[in-house]
This record gives sequence, structure tokens and C-alpha cells, in this order.
Amino acid sequence: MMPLLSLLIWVPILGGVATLAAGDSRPTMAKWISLLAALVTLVLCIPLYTGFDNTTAAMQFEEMRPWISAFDVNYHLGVDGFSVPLILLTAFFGPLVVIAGWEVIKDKVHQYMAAFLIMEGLMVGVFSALDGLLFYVFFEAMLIPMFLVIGIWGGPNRVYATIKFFLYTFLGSVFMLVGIIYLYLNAGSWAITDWHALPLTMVEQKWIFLGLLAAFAVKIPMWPVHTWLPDAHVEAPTGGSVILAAIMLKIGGYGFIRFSLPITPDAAAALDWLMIALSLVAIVYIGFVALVQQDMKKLIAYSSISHMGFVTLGLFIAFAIYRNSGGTQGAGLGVEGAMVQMVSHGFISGALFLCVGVLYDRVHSREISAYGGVANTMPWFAFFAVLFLMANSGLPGTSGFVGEFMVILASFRANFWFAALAGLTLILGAAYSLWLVKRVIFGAVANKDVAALRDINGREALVLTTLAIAVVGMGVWPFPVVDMMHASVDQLLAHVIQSKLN
Amino acid sequence: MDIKTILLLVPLLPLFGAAVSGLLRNQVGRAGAHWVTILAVAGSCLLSFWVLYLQMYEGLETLNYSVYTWMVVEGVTFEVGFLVDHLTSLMMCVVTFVSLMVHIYTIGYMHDDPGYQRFFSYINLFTFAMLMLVMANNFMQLFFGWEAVGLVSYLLIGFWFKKDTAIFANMKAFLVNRVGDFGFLLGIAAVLMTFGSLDYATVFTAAPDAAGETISVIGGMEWGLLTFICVCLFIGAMGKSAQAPLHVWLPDSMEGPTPISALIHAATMVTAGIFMVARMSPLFELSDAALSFVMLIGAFTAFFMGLIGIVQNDIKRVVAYSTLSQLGYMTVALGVSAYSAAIFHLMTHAFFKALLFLGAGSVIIAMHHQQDMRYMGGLRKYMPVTWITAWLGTLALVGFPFFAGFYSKDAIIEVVHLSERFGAGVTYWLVVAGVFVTAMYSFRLLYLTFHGKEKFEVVEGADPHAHLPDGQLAHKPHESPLVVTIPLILLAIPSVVIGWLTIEPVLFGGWLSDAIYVAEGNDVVAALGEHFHGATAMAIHGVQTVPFWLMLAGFAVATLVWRFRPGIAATTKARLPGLYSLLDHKYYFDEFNQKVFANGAVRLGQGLWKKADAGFIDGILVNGSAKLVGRVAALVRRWQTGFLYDYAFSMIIGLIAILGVWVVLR
Amino acid sequence: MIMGIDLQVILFYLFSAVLVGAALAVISSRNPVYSALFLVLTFFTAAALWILLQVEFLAVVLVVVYVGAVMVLFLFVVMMLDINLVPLKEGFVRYMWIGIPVALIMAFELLAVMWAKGRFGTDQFPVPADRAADYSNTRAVGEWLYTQFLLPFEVAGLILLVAMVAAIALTVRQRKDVKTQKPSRQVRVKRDERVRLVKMKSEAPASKGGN
Amino acid sequence: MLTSLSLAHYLTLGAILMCISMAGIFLNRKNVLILLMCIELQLLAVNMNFVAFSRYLDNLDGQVFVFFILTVAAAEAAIGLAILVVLFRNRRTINVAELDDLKG
Repeated sequence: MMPLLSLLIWVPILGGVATLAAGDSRPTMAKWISLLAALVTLVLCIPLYTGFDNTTAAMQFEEMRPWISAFDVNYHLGVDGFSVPLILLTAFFGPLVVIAGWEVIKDKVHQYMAAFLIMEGLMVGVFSALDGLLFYVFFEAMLIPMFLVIGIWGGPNRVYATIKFFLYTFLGSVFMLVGIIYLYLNAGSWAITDWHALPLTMVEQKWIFLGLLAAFAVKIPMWPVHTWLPDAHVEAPTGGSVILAAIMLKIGGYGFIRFSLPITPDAAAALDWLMIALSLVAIVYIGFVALVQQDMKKLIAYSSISHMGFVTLGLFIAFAIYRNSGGTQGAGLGVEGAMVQMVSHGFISGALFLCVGVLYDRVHSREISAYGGVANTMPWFAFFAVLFLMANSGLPGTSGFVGEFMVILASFRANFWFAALAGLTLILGAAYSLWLVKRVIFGAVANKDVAALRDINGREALVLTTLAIAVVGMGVWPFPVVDMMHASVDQLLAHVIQSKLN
Repeated sequence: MDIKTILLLVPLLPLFGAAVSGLLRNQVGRAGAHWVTILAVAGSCLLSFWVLYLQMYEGLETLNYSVYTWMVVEGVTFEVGFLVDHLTSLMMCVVTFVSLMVHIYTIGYMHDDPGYQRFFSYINLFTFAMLMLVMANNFMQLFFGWEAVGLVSYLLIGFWFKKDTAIFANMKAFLVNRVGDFGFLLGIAAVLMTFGSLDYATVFTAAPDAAGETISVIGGMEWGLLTFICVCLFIGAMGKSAQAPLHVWLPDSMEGPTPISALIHAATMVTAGIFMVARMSPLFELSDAALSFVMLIGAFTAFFMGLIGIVQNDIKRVVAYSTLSQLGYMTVALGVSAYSAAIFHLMTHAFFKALLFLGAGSVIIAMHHQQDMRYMGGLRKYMPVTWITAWLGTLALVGFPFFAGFYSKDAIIEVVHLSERFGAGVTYWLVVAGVFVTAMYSFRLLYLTFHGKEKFEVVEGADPHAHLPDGQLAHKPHESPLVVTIPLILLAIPSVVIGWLTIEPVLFGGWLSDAIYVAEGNDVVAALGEHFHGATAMAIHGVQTVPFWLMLAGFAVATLVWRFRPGIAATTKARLPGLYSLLDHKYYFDEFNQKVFANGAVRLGQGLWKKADAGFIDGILVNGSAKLVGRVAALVRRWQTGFLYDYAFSMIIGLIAILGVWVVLR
Repeated sequence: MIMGIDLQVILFYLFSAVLVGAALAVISSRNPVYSALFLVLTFFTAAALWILLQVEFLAVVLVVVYVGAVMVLFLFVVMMLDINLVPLKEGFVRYMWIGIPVALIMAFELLAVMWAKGRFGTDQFPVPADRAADYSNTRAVGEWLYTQFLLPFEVAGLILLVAMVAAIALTVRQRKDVKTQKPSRQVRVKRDERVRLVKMKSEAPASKGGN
Repeated sequence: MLTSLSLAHYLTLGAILMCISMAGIFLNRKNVLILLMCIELQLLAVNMNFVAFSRYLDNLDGQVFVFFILTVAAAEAAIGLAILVVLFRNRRTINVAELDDLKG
């Protein structure tokens, strides 16, 4: 059998190396190589999707080779219903980012494209690693290309942003490293599945949970360790923002699902009040903060934080539901809602950053006040922007609705107030999205920059149309996405309500 | 064609039309856009009436089936499906018919607009969304339609997106609706929790079992679960159907083009809330408290919003406040368990209010988009068709016997009178007084617009496209083209006769009994039916009732004040400045919302961002720790003399220290 | 046996005294040349002590390698460099107040570790028996070195080679005033670097009768 | 203590040697040459311990190790002196007090 996951990891990475080899003097060749590599990766996803058996929670497409035998580290890959949607999302964004940067990046094109391809491979690695140390290596290695992308092709304040981004995430993952080393020493194995079965005392669980939380909370990001995100987004080039928002943030949520919940279920149950409180703070507090942003990218960045609050909320209400009702009915809705929210937020935030990129390429400003009446000169752009902003505010029929709907419905079972506070996003999300529409898209032509705008070209239309189809398609028929993860969700929930103590 | 294909085509035709005219707007051109969309709506209108026909004469059973599975989670199936009973088909017909009229009218009204195709695309999309709403067989799809009509309403209010007031109004509309939707969504969540399903049929069957359950919301306060669900759902209805205090968006929505004011903000979308509560009657019937709440909110809206209409000068705003007031009547009917009366009024109102709006639009065309009634007057001789149809619509609105509005409104007033629900007494007086108010503002509108002296002058030779000062026109007003007047006439016909024709089947014939459930003892409509001896008899009897005389009184006052003695209005205004400014400022709802909610949210956001996010988290924790490291490093740096032997020295000291520890410990 | 004391013990103390004295002299001499010479003495006495321990091979190596090679190198360098000795001794007295107490503390600690609880006394480590007369220390070390430690031995050789190369590379002086041929450069040369073809307008022949 | 030589005797000698060389490093901190010599002394102290242990444990590993240490020490001396020569050539001094390029 073809080592599909390895191919998904290494094709983009080797493609990135090939792109680098094209050199600075041959940018066109570099672009075509990178596009080819990204498309091949996307094509490789087809057998992944068709071959994936969604009736079982077992790991599939497993690959296992010894890597560092002295420390029992294996090159161990495998996917289940949680990884596959996220891998598909990653591969989906590969070609889009390449196309989005096609004409925009003029400086060191080959390095830019290579950075994204390598990052893509590493992210697939994160989602498919079943060995703790392998996961950690991918998890950390991914930072490097992103660090470079922001630091080299970023805006004026890029150095501050990139260092902040790096140190923040790195600090978090160091705690995770301590946690996973402890797990290795206790379990005598790096296999994540062995860790799932490892009995741990409450004290151990709490420390490990907090260690993992430090890594994933920064990544996702949760309040109050979110402040790196707006800075990183504002300074990053469009492609960087897209990947950051669309995929990197999901690694935090994925980490909770793969590590925190199954490895330390009792600690998660004991500390779920903390997670729920932080999630709700993120949803409401950050919603208000997003309302007053003057910079479009910052606004979208803050709205990302707010939306990711739904992911953590959906994951951690399971325990409250279990305590309330003694069963997990409703908890699955929350977990699946969190997954759907991750995928959908990937589409929407990616699309929104691309929209801002379209404007930025023309006017070179991200300030909201620099625009006004864009719909007059760019009707097609306005169509897409309004569509994506509506999706951002959770309009039914778009993917943004599905995840929020599921999480709110599920959280009502946990507590009325969880649902009520989470539901405030209906108002807040609409408020900041629509106010942005009002100030940027609608209105009379505000200045001569706007008057001189040209509507989106074919390349931009291609990217935005693809995303629009994804957003609407998933909103109208989320069945395939949700169907992929049932078995895994059921197994996860059955696992986490089983106490590991004694 | 089998029935399922027909039902699928009903919403999909307009969706197709919207896609073609919107996405291929340059390819199909202006004529192509209106042909595609009008044919699509005409098709779905015909099919809707065909379904109605099948139900009436072929005995078509209630259909409840799923079109496709949206998703399945934990065994709960979320579906997109259709529930087609008599209520649905009635709504389908109303929606598609009014929509068709508006489509035709739009050809004339939007004739010179550059966004012609876009407009047709939007109204077609609206028709699709509204049909999805009324045909839904589950809460999820209902919510989809609910929000989708909100989206189109948003797009249409802001259709002239260069106008600052328009884009303010559309944002306000969407946000206020979202406040309602917030409650609605919580209600849906409670439904799912209680019944484990979002399917209407399942929920309604299981509803009586949940009657005793409670939910604790604040502290130890236990609410009846169904009361909670119903109140939450009704909050959604308050947003969509513009009930106080969530009504504030509707008057502002008049910034949109007039055809959509007729279609969305009078005939169809705003009645979605009424439809929803009627559809949920098996739930609401189980909670008297919720129904009382519904009724009182409706009564408040019906009377007090009508009052505002008396002082408005913008022709469309008068009609808008009248809509608010009429929606209040419908809500009152819902509150007293007279769901069929509410739906009946919904239907008649859809026709005559669409007529009034389109008439107002016709006037506005003639006046070159001047909407202020103080600069009109005497238009009757210039535009006779509009004048006559406006009179017919007004008579229907005020409830003149034999006209459509009479039957529906009188039925509502009577059932309130019969009801024994908590608060029904107050409500009765409010709705009765509302009749007087309705007559006042309605006739005021007619007089100011069509009668009396002309308060505009025709400036010869002025550029017809230039924006002239208030009260000036480039040429004489003239009757609107046929595409405008034909819909007026077509709408005027049902405005006159529909009540007389349909009161018997809809209210008393049990036409809606397959969709609406009324609990034993709540059935005021049936009680009313005992006194019903035919539509004609009811009209004749109507002359002897209080509402009729109040209506006449309103007519008389309006005639006196605005036809013959214009001075009275000014004197009254000067005598009662407090009352006037209260009404003129619409009870200060807007000011309050703006100050407290809008500015408050922005100020809170600023505070959280600047103080908490940038100040505390970033300034003190993040950058602060970076600075601390820098400070410490600056201190420690002094140790780094750069001399190797100092480093060696410190190594040795360290060695000695470690050794010392070892010695002491061992 | 002299006065009941083992001759070995007497020799041990004798050599130890010389060793310590010489070491002290190494660190306190004013002139590096003296230091180097005292260091030679130190190594000699150490070698003697090792012979006392019946480790003949290493004792000889110590003398040969250190005294014969390393120390000569030291002396070479000391003498070759024209060093101004005065500033180098600055602060000798000042540092004494730190250095000597630190050394004493350290010595105290080390001795405390060593002598406490008789950790390294004869009880734990009995005095080994003398080697048999035909025992060859050299042979034993050799056998061990060439079997068990063959790879490290080779690596050690490599290290020495590297050290040699490094020392030469560090000290070799590139002379810039000599001209040498660089064959590799000569082979790689290309036409463009040597010949430049210039297109020139052919000049019209100067007019005969011109200036 | 006087009747037979225990391991402790040799270890003590090594310790004293180590302390002397350390004092030497402190006292002659400006003269690189003497510093190098002190390092040689330290290595000698270490070697002394190795040899003594090797003898008392009857294990040849210690002697082999001393052999390697001698190798490395020779290499170190060679390179150290070479550096010294280069240093002197460049700076005309071997005074450590003037070598503070590490200061940040």
C-alpha cells in the first residue's frame, strides 16, 4: 500500500526544496513548481478521503518505522476522524496560498513559496503524527517557516511581531515538552495511544493538563494568551495570515482533542470550569474588542479569537453535560461542533484575510478609515466580502453558522448561561462584521484611492470563488464533514468520561 | 409532475432566478433580469395556487417529508424538509402573489436605477428565503429562512448603499433582528434539549409531556420549561415582526426602495414572527404566561406605535408605523390563542398594506423621490388610479365594513373581548382605541397627499434630473406607468373582497385546524363563531359596534383637522409640546439605544482593548516580562567582565559550592 | 623497613614533599622560565611516585612526553617571546587574599570528602599485592590498548594530527610579498578574463594634406 | 597512616596538587603562560588519581585513560601555545587583562 500520509507530508516539503532550488533568478519556475507540488498534495487527498473508513474510530493509514530507537521514538503516523478533516483543510489551502501570492510577492519568490510548502507538509505532519515526540518536532518545526514568512515579507513592525509570535508559542510548547517527557518516562513509550491508556493520579493529570494547556491555549489562542495573534496577523503578508488563521490555530484545538482530553480526562473534568470561563470570556470580551478595531486585519484577528472560543467551549462542555445528565447525549454535538467550527473558521478567516489582501495590494493600507464605498468600484469584490463577513457573523446557509449552532445547542444542555453568553456572538459577531461592511464596502466613494480601485482579477476571483463554494457548500450540506468524525467522537467521549484514577 | 417536484420547484425557481440575474447580471441585461425573475416568481406563484387548489378541491393531505439530510449528530437528524399543510399553502400563496406584484411594479419603480439586475436578484432571493421559512418542517430550517430573509432585508434596505442613512438603517435592522434571533436560538436550543429533536412533528407530539418540567435560569428561580421556550421563541418573533421594544428597525428600514417596503417590511417578512408563533401553537398553548406576554407586547405595540404615525411627515414612515400597529394587532390575536385570526389578519394586511406601500411608491415616483407629505397635496387629479386604490387600501386598513381589514380586525377585537387571559381587559381597550388612532393617521395621509391645496410648485425649465429644493418639481406630476398601476389594481381587488370571501373558511370553517392547535377552553375563535352568521351579516352588525364609531370618529377628526382647519394641528402641537416631542422622538427609543447600547458597546470595547488587552495583558504581562528580562540582564551583565579568569573564577566558586553541598549532605 | 616504617612510605612522603614544593614554586616564580623548570621537576617527581605504584610505562611516558616534548615547547615559547614581565605579576599579592583562602577551602573540602568515614582507607581498598617479577606493565597496557581501546586509540592519534595541523595553521605566516604560481587558477582561466575584444570604428586614413 | 600507603594518600596528593594549581590560576591570572602550566598541573593531579585508582582497583582502564589524557594534554599544549604565539604576534602582549573582547 502507498504510504499516503508520508506522501502528504513529504511531497510539499520536497516540493519546497525544489522550489528553493529554482533560485532567486527564476521566479516563474519557482511559482510553477510550488503550484505543482501543492496541487499534487491536494490530489493525494482524494485517496485519503475516499479510502477513509468513517465507521471506525481506529487509526487508519498507519505507518510505523523506528526513528530514534534509543529513546523508543517512532516515525508513527495515522489518522482518524479528527485528523482527516484538518488534513483536507490544510491541503485545500496549499494551492490557494500559492495562487494568492502569485503576482503579489516580488521579492525572493522562491523562498516565500518554499516556506509555505514546507509549512504545509509540517502541518500535515502535526495532524497525522501518532508519536508524541514526532508530533512535538512537527509542532515546533512549523514555527520556523512562519517565523520567516512574517519576519521577511511582513509589514513595518514585523520584527516585533515575529519575535512575539515565536516566543509566545515557544514558551507554551516548552511546557508541553516537559509534560510529554513525563508521559514518556511513565509510559515507557512515545505512542500517543499508549498515553491515552496510561493511568495517572489527579495531581499528575493536573500538571500535565496545565502543561499541555500552556501550549495549546497559546496556539488556539485563548484569552488571555491571545495578544500575539493580532500583531502577527497585522504584520504578516496575506498568505501568512491565511495559513495562520486557517490552519495553525486549529492545531491548538486538535491538540486538546488528541492530547489533553484523552490523556488527562479527570483533570479536564476538574478544570473544565476554567476552560469554559476562558472560552466565554474570549467569545464576549474579544467580541467587544473586535468591535472597536481600526485595522481590518486586527478586526478579523480578534474575531478569530472569538470564534476559536467556540472550539474550546464545544470541547469542554462535555463534562458539565455528563455531570448534569449522567450521559453524553449533547456532548457529541459540542465536540463535533468544535470540529466543524475549526474547519469552517479555516475557510472563512482565510477568505477574509484574502479579501483584506486584495484591498491592501491596491491601496496599501489596512486602516478602515482609508476606505469607504468600495462597492462602487469593486462590485464583485463587495459580493465576496459581504458573503464572507456574513459567514463570519454566523449566517445560516454558510459554514460559519453550523459550528456555532451546534456548540450553542450543545452548551444549553450544560448550562443556560453558557448558551446565553455564547449566543451573544450572534449580536456581537454581526455588529463588528456589519460595521466593517458599512465603513469599508458601503457608502459613497470616500477618496481618490477608492475611486481608482479596479475590481478583482481572474486570479483573485478564482481563489475567492473556491472559498465561497466551500463556505456555502459546507453551510448547505455539512453532512460529509460531520459524518467523517462520528466514530472518533463517540470513542473520545466514551474514553473521557471513564475516570483514569485508581 | 408529482407533488414533491412541484413543492421543490416553488422555492427553487426564485433561487434560480436570483442566481441568474445576480451572477450573470451583465450577460442577461436589464430586460433579461426582469424576465427571468418575474417568470420564476410567476411560476412559483402558479404552483403555489395549484397546491392550494389541490388542498381545497382534491383533498390533498398534509405533507411532511424530508428533502435531504443536513447532518446527523448523535442520532439526532437535522434535515431540510417541507411541511405543507393549509397554513403553509396559504402563506405560500400570499408570499408569491405579493412578490409577483412587487416584481412587476419594480420594473416601473426602479426603471432608471443602475442596480436594476441586482434589485431583481435580491427580491427573488428574498422570495426563496421566505418560502423556505414558511415551508420548513423543522426549527433548523426555520432559522435558516429566518436569517436568510433578514440578510436579504439587510441588503435591500441598504440597496442604495451610497446613502449614509440607508447603510445605517440596514445595519440597525440586522443588529436589532439579531437581538431577537439571540432569543430565538436559545429557544431552539431549549427545544433540542427538551425534546431531543428539532422536527416539528416530533416536538409537537411530545410537547404535552414536557408541560410540567421546569428550568432554573437565575439562581433558584424555576421557570416552566415551555414558558421559557415560548418566551425565547417569541423574542425572536419580536425582532422579526418588529414588536416593541425591538421595533426600532422597521421605520428606519423605509430607507430602502419602496417595492421592498411593500414586500418585505409590510406583507411578508415582518409577518414571519406571526407565522412562526402560529406554527408553534402546540407549544404556546401549553403556556398561559407566555401567551399573556405575547398579548401585552402586541397590545402595547398596536396602540403606541400607531400614535407615532399621527405626527410623522414622511409618507412611507406613516405607513411603516401603521404596519407596526397592525403587527401589534396580529400579535394580540396570537396572545389570546386566536391564531387563525392572526393569520387571517396577516393575509388581509399583506394585500392592503402592500397596496398602500406601492401607492405611496407611486406618489413618490410622481414627486421625484420627495417623500415629505408637507410638500404634496392635491395629487388626486394628477394620478387618479393611485388615488382610488389608496382610498380602497385605506378603507381596508381602517376596517370599514365589507372591506378586508374590517373582517380581520373586527375578529381580533371581538376575540380579545371574549378572552379571559390575564391582561385581556387592558388589551381590549388598547386595541379598541387603536382603531381610532388608525383612522386618524390613515385619513391624515390621504388628505395631506391627495387632497387640499398643492404644496409644491412646478419650476418650468428646470433640469428634470437635478436635485431641486423641497417643494419644487421640474414638471407636473403625472400618473405612473402601467407596470405600476396594474399591480395597484390587482392588489386593490383582494384588499376589498378577500375578507368577505375567506373569513368563513379561514376563521370558522376549520381550514387551518390541521396546522393550528388550540387548547380546550382557549378557543375564543370558536366562541366567536357561535355568533357568526355569514360575512354580510357580520358587516351589518359591525356598524353597531364601538370600533366602527371610533373609526368614524377618527375619520371625522382627521377630516376636520387636515382637510378643513389645518390650524388645529399646529395649535395642538404648540399646546402639548411634551406629548408632541415624545411622539416625534418615537418615545426616545432610538436615542436610548444609541446612547446605551451602541455607544456603550463601543466604549466597553475601547476600554477592554486599550486598558485590558493592550494595557494590562500586553503592556504589563507580555512586554513587561520582556522588559523585566532586559532589566535583569542589564544588571547581570556587569558580571560579564569579559576576562577569562573571572569566568574561570566563577566556575571554581561554583565547583566549591557544589562540593560544599556534597560534603554537608553526605 | 627503617624504624618500623615501610621504605615505600618514606619514599612517598619524600617525593610528595618535593612535588608539592615544586608545584608551589611553579605558581610563585617571578620568571616563567623558572616556572617551567620547576614544572619539569614536578613531573619528574610525579613519575617517581607512579613507579612507586608500579605503573612504569606511564611514568616513563610522562617523562618522555612531558619533559621531553611539552616542556621543551614551553621553554621555547617563553624564550622566543619578548615578554615584559612586570605587568604580568601585577596584583599577585592582591589576589593572594582571594586565591589562597579559596584554595584552602577547596583543599579542606576535598580532604574532608576523602578522609571522612575512611572511604578510601585500606579497609575499602586493600593495599594491592606487589606485581610478580615477570609482570610487564607495558605489555599489559599495550594489550589492553590495542584490543579493547583500539578505536579510541586511533581517534587519539587523529586528535594529535589535528592538533599538529592546527598549531601549524595557526602560526604559519602568509607572506604577501612573494610571487607564486597557482596552477589551479591557471588551468581554470577563461578567455574572457584574458582577452578583450574591442570593436572599434575603423579610422579613416588621415587626409594626406591635413594638419 | 605511616605503616602502609592507602589509596587516600595518593588521592590527597592529587587534591593538594589540584588546589595548588587552582591557587596558581588565581595568582597568575594575567600571565597566560603560567596559566597553561597550571592547567598542566591540574591534569597531572587528575592523572595521579587515575593511576592510583587503577592500581588499587587492579584495573587497567585507568592507565589507558591517563594515556589518552596525556595525548590530549599534549595536543592542548601545542594548540594553546600556538594561540599564544599568534596572540602575541597580533597584540604584542600576553597580558590577560587586556583581553576583554568577551565583554558585552
